[in-house]
Amino acid sequence: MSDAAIDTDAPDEAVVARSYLRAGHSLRSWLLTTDHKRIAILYLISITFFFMIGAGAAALIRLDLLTPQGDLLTNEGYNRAFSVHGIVMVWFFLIPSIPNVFGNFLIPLMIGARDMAFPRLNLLSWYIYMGSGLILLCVVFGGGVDTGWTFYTPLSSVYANGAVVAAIVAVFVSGFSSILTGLNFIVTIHKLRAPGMTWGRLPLFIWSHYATSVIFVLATPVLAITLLLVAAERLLGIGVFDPDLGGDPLLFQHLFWFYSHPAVYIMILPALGVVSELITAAAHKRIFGYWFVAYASIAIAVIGFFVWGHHMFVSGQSLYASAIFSLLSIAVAVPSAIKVYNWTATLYKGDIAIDAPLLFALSFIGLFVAGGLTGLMLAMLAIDVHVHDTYFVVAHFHYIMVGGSVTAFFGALHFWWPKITGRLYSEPLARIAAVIILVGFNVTFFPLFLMGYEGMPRRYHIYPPEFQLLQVIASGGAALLAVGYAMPLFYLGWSLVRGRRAPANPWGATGLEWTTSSPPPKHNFTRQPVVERGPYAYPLAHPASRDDG
Amino acid sequence: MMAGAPLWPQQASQHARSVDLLIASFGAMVWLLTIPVFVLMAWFAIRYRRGRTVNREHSPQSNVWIEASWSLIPFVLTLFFYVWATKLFLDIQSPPPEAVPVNVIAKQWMWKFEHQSGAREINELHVPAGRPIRLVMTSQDVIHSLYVPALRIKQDVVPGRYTSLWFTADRPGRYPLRCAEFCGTDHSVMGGALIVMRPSDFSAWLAQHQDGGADATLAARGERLFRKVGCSGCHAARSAVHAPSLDDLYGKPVPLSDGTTRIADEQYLHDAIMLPNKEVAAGYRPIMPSYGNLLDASEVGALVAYMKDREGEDSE
Amino acid sequence: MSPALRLVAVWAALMLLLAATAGASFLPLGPAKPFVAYAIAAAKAGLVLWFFMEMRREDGLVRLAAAAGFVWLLFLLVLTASDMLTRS
Amino acid sequence: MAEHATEPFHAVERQREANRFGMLIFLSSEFLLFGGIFAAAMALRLENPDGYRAAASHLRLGLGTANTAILLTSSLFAALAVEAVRGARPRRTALWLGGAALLGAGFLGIKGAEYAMEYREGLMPGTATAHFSGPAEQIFMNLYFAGTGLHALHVTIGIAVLLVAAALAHKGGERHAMLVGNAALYWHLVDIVWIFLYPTLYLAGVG
Repeated sequence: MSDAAIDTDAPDEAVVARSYLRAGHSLRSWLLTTDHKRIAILYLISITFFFMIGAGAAALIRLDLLTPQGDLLTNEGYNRAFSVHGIVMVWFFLIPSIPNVFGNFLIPLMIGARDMAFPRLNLLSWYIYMGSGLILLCVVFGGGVDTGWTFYTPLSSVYANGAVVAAIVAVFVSGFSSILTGLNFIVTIHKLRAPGMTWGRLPLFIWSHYATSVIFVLATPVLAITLLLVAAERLLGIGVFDPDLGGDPLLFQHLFWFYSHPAVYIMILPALGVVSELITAAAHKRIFGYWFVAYASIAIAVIGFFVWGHHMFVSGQSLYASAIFSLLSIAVAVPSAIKVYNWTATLYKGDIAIDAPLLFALSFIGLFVAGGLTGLMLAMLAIDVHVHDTYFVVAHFHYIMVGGSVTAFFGALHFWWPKITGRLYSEPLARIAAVIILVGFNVTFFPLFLMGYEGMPRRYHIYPPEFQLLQVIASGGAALLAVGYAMPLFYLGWSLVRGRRAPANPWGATGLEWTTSSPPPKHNFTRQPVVERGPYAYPLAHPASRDDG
Repeated sequence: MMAGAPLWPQQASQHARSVDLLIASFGAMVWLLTIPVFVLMAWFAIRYRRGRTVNREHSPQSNVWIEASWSLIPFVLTLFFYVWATKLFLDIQSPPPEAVPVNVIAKQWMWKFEHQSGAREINELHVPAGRPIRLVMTSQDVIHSLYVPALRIKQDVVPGRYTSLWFTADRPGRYPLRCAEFCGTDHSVMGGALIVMRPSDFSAWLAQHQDGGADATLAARGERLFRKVGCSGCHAARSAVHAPSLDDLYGKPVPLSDGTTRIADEQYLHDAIMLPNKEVAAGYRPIMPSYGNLLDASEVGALVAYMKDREGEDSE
Repeated sequence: MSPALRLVAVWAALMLLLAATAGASFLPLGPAKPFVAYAIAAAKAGLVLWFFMEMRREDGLVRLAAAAGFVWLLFLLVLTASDMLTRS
Repeated sequence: MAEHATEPFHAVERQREANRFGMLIFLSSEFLLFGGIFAAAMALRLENPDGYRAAASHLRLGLGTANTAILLTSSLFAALAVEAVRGARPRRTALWLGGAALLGAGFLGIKGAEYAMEYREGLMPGTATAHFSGPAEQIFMNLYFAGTGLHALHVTIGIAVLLVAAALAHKGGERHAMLVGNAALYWHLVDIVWIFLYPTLYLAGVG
């Protein structure tokens, strides 16, 4: 927030004294807390830890790919590196990153509640996540697995080596952490809204987390049973997916992708909610087309369950099913287009502060549009036949997950940092970091599109020499991206110790979370807030027409 | 179009050129829809930045018509490309009847190609230019995927069943052939080359690469196996066992015991050998033993080729 | 009728449906047999939901929460079957 | 005696609604856990109808039907327990809950007997004596044991929850009413899953 935005009434010591951070210093008060804000911080620390492990595996891969014959790792080592990278990043970083950190922290605050509907269940969800994380650490340091994060059978159930069953148990257990979190969010949003907080007055962050929770609850169980059957097949030789025993490997793919495609919407929907908040707060203007954007989240969540077959166009699936899935996959792109166009229209005639959160939001939109449209290309049957399982697909989903979800995560981290920690961070450094991340990301992943269309298959340790130049560029970009991601660790960490105290509303944003102190007290609000106006009721250019939400 | 440009893959078939045209025109349409977003975002961010005095009157809150239009128009435009892409997809999934079949067996970390003429190759496939080739593929262990970037085609090779892929390469040359589905340790080295030759060179190559063994063609090898593993014991005309006749069977409808009928394609013949009780012919009891662990994929391919070759003559 | 009596009546209906579905499986219905069996099963599940789980007295939201599991399973089964049935 | 609602809720009524709503969402996800098995059974049935029917005919329809009747009856007992707790009659609540748990135990007993018989007939996959007449039968038995095994696990958990609720019946109060309500909901779901497992596994083998 630029210096002009800091208002005068710097918080007095009383606010700091009764903040939730001061409510108990013992380890026990943190590890047995039922305060949704503290659980959010526990999640923030644990997903940062797992991000390090996933990023470490990614660094190994990028270094190894500097040379066509891959000198750093053996074939087996490379396969285990990308499997660990995939499993850790998908289930232990991306899926919990925005919902379990910012969803947990902000949902009660934004709807004017004191806590989640089931506080103890919320803590249990974190312990289940840490338990499964522990099992996964044993797998990672025990040598990992070489199945990829997709666990395709019969490779995973018969031929793979490494602790496959332990990895499956880790992912299986982490699924229940997602289910409990989703359940908690849905009940909280329905039952604990402040008086006057109608559905039309909910911030779009809440709509997107509501849609994410629906996917959490309805998709994760199918993954659980599928992985259970793979583990049974590997342990007892009872083959449901093993063709030697008459099983059908395509059945595994159907059940796996029935979860895994909605899972990518679990990863992007919270980011879409965050960006809606960042754009409206930066532009000091109501979102353009509130109901279209709100229902777009729900539409993405529901239609997201009908499109999984586009992962199986070349798998031997029937042509007619492929044609149906291709059409449905085009339909699911429409709500995302609505959001992008509405964000752009929101900026029109706004009062825009170009701070770090907005830089993250704008780079999110750019990268998300590139990722989304290449996804649309992949939904085209004839194009997918050529580029399926190549670097083109790898680039597509990294544009959505890293370019989209992780950029939005950093945008949210910067935007709500004053509220979470009560400290202000260094704005210039944050803007530099945002630009470095944008540039580093594109240098890393754009070459992958080119290699993909040229026919470079994914998960190749040894690759044809003509791709070396683009691989080296990508690895260079990855180094720059690592610098970009490391910077916030320093200046945000620094702000914890030396940062100036943050006022209640440094951005001048609307939203109940900005009406309470920074950091908020243990029970969020000194008195129960009552809501009379819409979510983004910024003063219009001329105050005459103050329309309600 | 842009063939051989450093960042563009070679085009070795008409299908490759159509796919390139499809992605190029779709990419152009996509850019037309997104450039205004980037331009407007940057322009608005600069023009309406905080502290700048500019007319911010009457900023619209919502406009159903605009919002409906910018969601439906891109959808309808994309539908046009959907139809085009689906047509192309259906083209490459329906091989012409005169396509020359080649048996392909994928196993952990190599490709085996077996021509009808009996020639057998490892990791390399020689084909005549300009003639449709149909690959009948199966895997002996995990899922692999035969991928020829120059032809823009790919098809997973699934253990336990046949999947097929057809193409007409029209430019002689040596094109990379790769495995695209992660299949274990040496997935990245499991590749080779598709060598497209002028028909004259191809027939010369074929002559030199006769199997040289007792059975000149794949069908002949199938016939030898037919007797060796005991199929003729039941299925020969004079045998006492009540078993369905295999004369003139390929491509004909076969009435099954559960009342449905099934065209006797390669998949049916493969299943009849490996999983005999799955689709029992009408009027017969499921007494045939399974050859699941007796025959490997290559031998089953040879037997299938033999049954396709039996135009009714019943060799003793 | 008293709530307890209504529950017992619903239980009796469930027993009848069980007998019906068991009996129907012996009839020569051929390909329609699974559809009949699952239709009766759905009816039994519906009775348990409506009366035993008291969806009767709940508002639309709670009914949606209860029905979501079944509806989403239908999505999975229908689209997976669309592949299985039309696979060449 | 309206107890004070815990932490985030102000009114006890609101908390009971939220509790029940949360439980129903959880039960929807539990039902989808079995969804994978129903999908696998459907895939096998579409792929190989005759093999599926032949394999299913090995199961004992009599015991399966009896078990369905037992679970439906125990579901009735759980519903009657909810009525009893609403009428604030702790002794009767404990009685109905105990009855439901007992019938659940009966269900597990019959299930155990079936498993023993199938083990002796060599139909239990993964065991030394297992021998199958074909892949369809092996996969069917895999799904049978996976489905009924997972269901038996849920029945065991259900019995435990019912017994806990019965034991606490004498205390009464709002929290206990919520516990009985959720225990009954869970028990009804376990019953609904079996209602769909029954035609999938047992009825498919008839005729």
